[in-house]
Amino acid sequence: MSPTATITQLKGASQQPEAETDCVANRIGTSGLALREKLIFEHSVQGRQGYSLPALDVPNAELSEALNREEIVGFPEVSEVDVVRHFTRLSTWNYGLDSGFYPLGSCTMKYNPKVNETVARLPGLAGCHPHTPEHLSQGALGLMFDLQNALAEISGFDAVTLQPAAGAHGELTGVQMIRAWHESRGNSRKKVLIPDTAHGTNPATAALCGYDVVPIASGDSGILSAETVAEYMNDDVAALMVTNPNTLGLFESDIRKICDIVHQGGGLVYCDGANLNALMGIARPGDMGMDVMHFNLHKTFSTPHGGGGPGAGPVGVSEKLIPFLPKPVVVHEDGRYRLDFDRPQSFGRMRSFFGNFGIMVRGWAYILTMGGAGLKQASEMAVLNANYIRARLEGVYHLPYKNRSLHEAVFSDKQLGGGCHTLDLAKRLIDYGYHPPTIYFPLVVHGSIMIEPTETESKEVLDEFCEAMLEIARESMNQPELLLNAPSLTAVGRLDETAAARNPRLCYKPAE
Amino acid sequence: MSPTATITQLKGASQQPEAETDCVANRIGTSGLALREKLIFEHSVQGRQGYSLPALDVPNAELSEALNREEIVGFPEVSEVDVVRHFTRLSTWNYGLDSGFYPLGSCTMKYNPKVNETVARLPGLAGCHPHTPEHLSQGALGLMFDLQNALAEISGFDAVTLQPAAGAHGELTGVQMIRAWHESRGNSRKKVLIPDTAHGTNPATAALCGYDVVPIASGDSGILSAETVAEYMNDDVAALMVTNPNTLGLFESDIRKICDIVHQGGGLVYCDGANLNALMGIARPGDMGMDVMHFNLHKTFSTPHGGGGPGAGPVGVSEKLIPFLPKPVVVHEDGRYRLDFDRPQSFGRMRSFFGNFGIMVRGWAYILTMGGAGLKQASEMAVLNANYIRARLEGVYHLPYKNRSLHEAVFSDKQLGGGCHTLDLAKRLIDYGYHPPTIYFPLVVHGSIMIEPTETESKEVLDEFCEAMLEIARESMNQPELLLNAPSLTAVGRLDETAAARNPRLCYKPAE
Amino acid sequence: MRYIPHTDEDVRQMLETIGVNSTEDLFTEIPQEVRLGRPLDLSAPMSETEVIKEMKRLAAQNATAETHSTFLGGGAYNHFIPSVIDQLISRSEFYTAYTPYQPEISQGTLQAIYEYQTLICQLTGMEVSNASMYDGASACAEAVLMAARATRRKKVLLATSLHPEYRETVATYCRHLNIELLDVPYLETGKLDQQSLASLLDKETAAVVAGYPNFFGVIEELAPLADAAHDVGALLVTAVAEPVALGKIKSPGELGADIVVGEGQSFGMPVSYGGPGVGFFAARQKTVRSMPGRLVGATRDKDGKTGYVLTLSTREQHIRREKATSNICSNQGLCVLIAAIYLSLLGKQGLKEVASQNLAKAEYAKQAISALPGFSIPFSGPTFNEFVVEVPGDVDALLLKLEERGILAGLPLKRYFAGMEQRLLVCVTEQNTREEIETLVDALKGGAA
Amino acid sequence: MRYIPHTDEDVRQMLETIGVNSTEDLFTEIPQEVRLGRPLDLSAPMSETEVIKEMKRLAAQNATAETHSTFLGGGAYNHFIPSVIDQLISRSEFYTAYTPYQPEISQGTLQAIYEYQTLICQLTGMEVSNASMYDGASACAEAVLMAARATRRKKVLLATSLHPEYRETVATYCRHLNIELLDVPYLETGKLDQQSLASLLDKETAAVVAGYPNFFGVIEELAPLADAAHDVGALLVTAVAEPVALGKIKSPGELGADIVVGEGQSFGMPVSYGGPGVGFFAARQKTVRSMPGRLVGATRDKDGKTGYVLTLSTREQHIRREKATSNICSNQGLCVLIAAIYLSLLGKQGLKEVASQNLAKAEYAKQAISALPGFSIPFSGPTFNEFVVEVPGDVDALLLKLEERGILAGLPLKRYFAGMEQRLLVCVTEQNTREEIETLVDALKGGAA
Ligand SMILES: Cc1ncc(COP(=O)(O)O)c(C=O)c1O
Ligand SMILES: Cc1ncc(COP(=O)(O)O)c(C=O)c1O
Repeated sequence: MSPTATITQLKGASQQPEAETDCVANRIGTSGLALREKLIFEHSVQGRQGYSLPALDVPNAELSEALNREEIVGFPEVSEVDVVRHFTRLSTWNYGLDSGFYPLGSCTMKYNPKVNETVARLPGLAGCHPHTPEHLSQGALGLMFDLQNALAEISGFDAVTLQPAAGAHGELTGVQMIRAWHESRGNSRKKVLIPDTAHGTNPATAALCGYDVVPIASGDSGILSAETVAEYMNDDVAALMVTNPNTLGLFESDIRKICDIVHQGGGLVYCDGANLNALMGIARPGDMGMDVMHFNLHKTFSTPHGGGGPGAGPVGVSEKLIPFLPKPVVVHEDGRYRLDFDRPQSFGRMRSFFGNFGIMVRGWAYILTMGGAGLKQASEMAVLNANYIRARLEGVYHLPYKNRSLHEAVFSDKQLGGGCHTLDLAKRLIDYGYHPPTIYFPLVVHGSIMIEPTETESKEVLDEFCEAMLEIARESMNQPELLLNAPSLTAVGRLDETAAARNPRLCYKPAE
Repeated sequence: MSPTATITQLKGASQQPEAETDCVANRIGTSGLALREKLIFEHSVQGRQGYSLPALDVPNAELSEALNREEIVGFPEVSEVDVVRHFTRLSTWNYGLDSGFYPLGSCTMKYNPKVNETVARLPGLAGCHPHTPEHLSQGALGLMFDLQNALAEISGFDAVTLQPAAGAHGELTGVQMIRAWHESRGNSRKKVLIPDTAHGTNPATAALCGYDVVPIASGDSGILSAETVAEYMNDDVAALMVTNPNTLGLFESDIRKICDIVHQGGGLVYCDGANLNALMGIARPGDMGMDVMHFNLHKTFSTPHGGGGPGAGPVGVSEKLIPFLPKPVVVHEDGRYRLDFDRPQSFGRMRSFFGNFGIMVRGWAYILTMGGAGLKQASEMAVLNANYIRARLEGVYHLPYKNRSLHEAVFSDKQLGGGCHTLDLAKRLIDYGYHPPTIYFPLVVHGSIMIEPTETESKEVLDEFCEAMLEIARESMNQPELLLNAPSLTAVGRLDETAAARNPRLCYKPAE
Repeated sequence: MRYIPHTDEDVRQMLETIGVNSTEDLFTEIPQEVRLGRPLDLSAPMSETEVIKEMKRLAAQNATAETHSTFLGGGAYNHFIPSVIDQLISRSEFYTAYTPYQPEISQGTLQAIYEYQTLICQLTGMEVSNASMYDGASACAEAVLMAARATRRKKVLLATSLHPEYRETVATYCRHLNIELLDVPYLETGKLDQQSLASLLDKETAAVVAGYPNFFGVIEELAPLADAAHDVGALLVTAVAEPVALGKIKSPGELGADIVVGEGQSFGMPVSYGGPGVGFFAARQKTVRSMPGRLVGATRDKDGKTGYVLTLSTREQHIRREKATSNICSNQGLCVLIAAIYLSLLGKQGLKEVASQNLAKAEYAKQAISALPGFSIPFSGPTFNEFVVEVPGDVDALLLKLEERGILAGLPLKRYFAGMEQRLLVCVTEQNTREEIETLVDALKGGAA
Repeated sequence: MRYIPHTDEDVRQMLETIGVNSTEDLFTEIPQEVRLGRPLDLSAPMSETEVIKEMKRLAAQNATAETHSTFLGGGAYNHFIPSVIDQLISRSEFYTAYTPYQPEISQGTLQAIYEYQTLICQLTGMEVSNASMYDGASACAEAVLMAARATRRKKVLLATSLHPEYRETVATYCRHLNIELLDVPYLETGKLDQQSLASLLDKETAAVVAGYPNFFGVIEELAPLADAAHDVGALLVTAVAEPVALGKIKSPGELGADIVVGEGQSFGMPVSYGGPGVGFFAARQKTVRSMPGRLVGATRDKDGKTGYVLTLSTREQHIRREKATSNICSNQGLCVLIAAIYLSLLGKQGLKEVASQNLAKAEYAKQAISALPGFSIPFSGPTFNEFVVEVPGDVDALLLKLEERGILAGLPLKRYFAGMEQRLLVCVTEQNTREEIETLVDALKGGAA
């Protein structure tokens, strides 16, 4: 018998490779055919073409030799079919929301409606140039105006700018306005208070506005107490940045009192609105006393994440901050929409043009589809889903904070067995066919496992996911190597991130 | 040590499962994560919705109870996200042309250009109703008229109908015309000659027109000899159906003489144009003396196969058959396009309306893109590619016919080792990341392996494929079980087709 | 050329491997006398920009539901198409794949067809559905051939009220197969005349074929037709050109039909100047082996996992050649997928609701038009989303007047029926708003005045 | 609600598992006094049909390159977009994925970013590129901050000819960071005044920032700027608002730039009323650790297979918080993919050819317009696909006249520059045919008469 025959027999026998014993009930992940694909540069063959252009219909023109470029060294030369197969294959190594459950906490991975994609591609919307005269872009301006108003209504703020390109960009816009407000009052406070549960963008943003960051411990309950804030508040504090519900999925229930304290101390309150999906139609940050907040259209308002963007991070403000909004602002006068550039107190602008308009179109389509009632139902069902997961996993997974969760539930890896950690659990979930939750954030939970299901997932999906989580917890006790060696089904195994950082290879070179 | 630990160790050691030892150079297939998916019916939950409709804006109306349906028993109730994930996951179990090399012989799996998909979706083309008055559908009619003429020019025929929906439908159209022609001459011949290399649709079509099929053996060279045809020709023979180049990829070089013989005998010659991709700009079936031919826009003219259709099977005819074309025909008069229904000798119609217009749009976009020169280049490179594969595999794979190949090369499994057959080779190619060639057709080659690369594949792709073929031939000698057990990387293994036919389960029933 | 990857160097190397000097040498088997000694007389290659421009130029010459209020039906229907569909069918694993001959890497297509077959069975009330025919008309023709095969009889009764293009197609398919076609007239209700039917039916009759709804939009009473046919051992074939109706009217299966065919374009496909749509074809279990077309069945792999394959292919041309049940090979694959997605999205509730809306809107229009002076509704039978209108004065002149108001008011029936010079077939779907309907009614009134 | 799957029964069961009586009970932590005691004042939910109709209504109110001949540039450019792009970016594995935090199931996104980074390096002549910034303007602002970090200096010289919105954005970002911004004027050539620059440069200077081409379309001479900056230890930052130019003009890297930023919208993205595009950001290897934004690097798995990961994240906010190099988190992911596909399709030859066409067409228009009586070209420096025109008479009246002929003739500069009341920025790309250009010229002539 040849050695291969032996292997084959072994395979046929009870000692099947793990990839083939997927008899776990409801396990979605299994092993299948994947196709390898090299780098696009490795497909390049001199003289191949993937484009076509009409023949030049005017005389050719040349630049002086000093300006003229001879060649773009290294650029690929490939056919159209090469490009299509290349990126098609690459896509198959990804996992998207349309592939399955994607419970990334803090990211609100809700379903991205297809009609939004359709309307964003309408030539009249995608093809309108930002320098088109206002009277010939009333559709675009009108959409922006209506979206501004709808977001203001949802959040309880008095005005909204759509300029920022993402959440962090919105934060910077908001804190710029806070600073401009203080300065307009001759006030040069130096500090921003930020709870330890905050996302990293909060302190980074404060620093970009020249503020010193003062971290505040959130304490045992996971939420800020009014007393703590009062302790930290003084007349060098420009603002408190708070996420509500916070990154533990908990509502900051002292928020009214906290806002009062900050306001009485002469500061303003910034709301990180990343978690607005818990609150629509239920409670409004503007009504809680917050002064400024960013939205993430790519979270709460269903626009796709696109593998990291583009998003849109509109910012809502209370009355007193309106003069400081970035330029321009869309206004409606005499039945016409217009861009208002004449805003002397504006703090400036955060980017070119008016924001990620294509994303606004999608967000507006979502709001039209849902209506007020639908948005409220979305928040209710998002919270129901998170609490359902919490109820099903509590006990088996350690739950560090006991307050009622809103849109997400945060566990720790404390009760995993076999020396397994959150990372191992995350990778093992991949083998089960799931995108892992957010891990190791928020920092206040050691080995944090942050699960945000969103409202677009059904009970069946949640049940299957919970079974998988429970099964993996059992595996960690009995067969920890299944977690430690995970993922085992993906075309590449666990990647060495340390090596990547030690010797960064950031750009392909043929010699490589 | 637990039993699982042993397995894990085994896996880590030299006896890795086959799926993980993919060190073969240039092997594209590998093992990756696949996601399971149940039937859509199994997702159904009473009350779920995947649709939206505007509210009814007129009074409701009801049918009498005798007509009124209560319920569509068994129909699913699912959300939009269920549907999107369901079909997205299903798609990932498929292999398309955009996934990789797809050398299905006789199918001309050339790249399906993306611009064709774009233009076919233009609202003015996709949204035009077939009963739109002619003066309001000049664009559609003009496109059809121009496409008719272009196909006539490419094939050397005098007129073209676009009505048939696919190749076989075109065959039926063509043979109907042949029969109508004979009948118009008071002639009721009963037989159609068909070489044994022909596709099954040829005899099936002849039978559908009430003809008896007389098979002709193609002989040692793989092509028809004029002598053989002369032997069979008599005045009961209505037509000869011939594929040129034939399904062995060989040009019927006696064709002129053969046509003469048939014509002299009072018959007509039908050309199965499935293999036109070998001839564009080089030689025209009309010029060879053939009387009628179908095109496959979904082969030669790059329209997608769609997992089995829709295609389009226009038919070209020589002068004498024009009166018998199916109704209506698009004509151009006084600067206007018009549908001509007034064709007293027409044999009838093959379907509703005018054909698969959406496919015609794609075919026309392709012809515009390629131009005459491009089409010729396509044929030349298609033939070059086939001959290159032939040259690289000849010797290792048995080549039953030695004539110069045109667009495809046909091998047999005679030289495979280890008791492996064509089916095993085909399945093993899947593990290597390729769609298999056409197998067991044409019937004249025992264990036929029919490879048609088309012109859109690069030398690199062909080289990698040939390496894989050669490697598999070696495997058949040394490790035949790799072929016999293939495919090993797909989510389902080799499926039991016999069981499927013995006990047909064609419709899901919940009890199932 | 962006679709052809060959560089000069590639060609040189490949020719060398082959052992010839030029591509010309590859064509030596083609005798010079049949060569085309000149370039093809076609336009020069166009860039992508130019192709798109040209296609937009053509597109702009066509009227559509975006440029006009349209009330055209008669075999092709304007229904809402959810955005989901185009996104899913644009997945290249679906649309760039061939027929699923290699099941292990075609499970996506195969499972989708299996689901489609099931949906069609549920919708029509039948037991088996094939994987599609070209369109409703050719499916109808194949149904007649199947009925003749299954009964070994050669006489078929076709309702005159069946879609005229279906009738023509049936005639074409039957012409050389010794099948005798006889017409069954319709009554003033627009329904098939059961008495005439009774007098035509006999032991030679293979099938009775009726539209459901028929070409006039009238909903036939199928049960008595089925009974009459079955009494003489004939089959009832029903052809459904507008299958959205099946969300609201009883399934043909429930009423006794033996073969149900139809056009599936309404299920998520654009009207596309008449194609591609999809012919559906469903029948009883006992006749499965005489069905035409492909069938997908469930089976298992060696480890017992469920999978799907093309099956019962001994009925088909590639195995049985001249003895096959049909010559069909490629069918309407991607349109099958569209129908499966559409029906999954709409589901049990949705198809019912969309059908109800069609019924209600058509009824609203019908009543309003029937109340117009000079206009009448010639057929009294119940209709679904289409109905025939008798208009005063010259039909063509009237239609032109309505076109000027941006309305395509309907299909003039004179092309199909002698004696229907004054008749229009008007179709109203869920896509027509009340406002559009009212504008139509108003315009008809004004146009006829 | 088709996006929310919960049935009443689901809700009931889930509440039971949770152990509460109603969804209301889940919100107990939200004090009543901050509750919204009323429904949101938004419109009622719309069906898909209605949403599409409403969006088409809005779309119809906007002018586009389909409704008008357009010569608008100034930071957003009409270029041809190959159909391939939309098909590929519509693959849901790409567009519905999040940032690739879990590399093993994000290799598609990661490899595509790695390829994008490489393409940007090749195009700009730099050594490292990040995975994108929001847009050209914010990338420019981040470049200034990085230059200040890298040099530990606080003075930055901004060309007055830099895109005014980039200048404003830079000013906004720098305002509270003690960075002093000084303007460098331009000459009659439209190029930066090297003498003024020399007088402003000193050992406190962190960077010189220039457009390339600049806002007037003029191609700056970068080499002397780089030399001057380097002489005092400052960095040269170049901002490329129209990167198609880099197919034809020397790369900033070759000419000595230290940081190259720009707007990538030209690479396959529609103008989309100004966004989303993509800010690209490239620099020298030695400064990689002070770069803002995400970076993708190659690494290996435990079996030695190559894979890609997000790397050097200790620069970023999620690790370093207030000490991060930037606060950016989400960037312009999908637009990165678009740029990678566009540049792969065009490739070495294509980008050069499209750039040459832009140059030739703009040159053709420029010469024709400069020959018109009353019109002149105020800047004498070489331009790429944009140029400034001095028009006679009232600019607004002229533009309105051209609009009537279906032409958007250019961007009036008076909004940005005092003293430019008579000036237009005219942009001509490969999308403008000779015929369109000639109509423009003719209309300008007629409009000014
Ligand atoms: C709580 C929180 N704040 C801010 C952000 C930053 O948002 P963006 O990525 O849109 O910049 C995130 C994103 O994950 C977040 O979760
Ligand atoms: C030689 C030949 N003839 C006819 C056909 C039938 O064409 P279609 O599938 O378009 O009906 C085929 C299809 O494979 C073929 O290869």
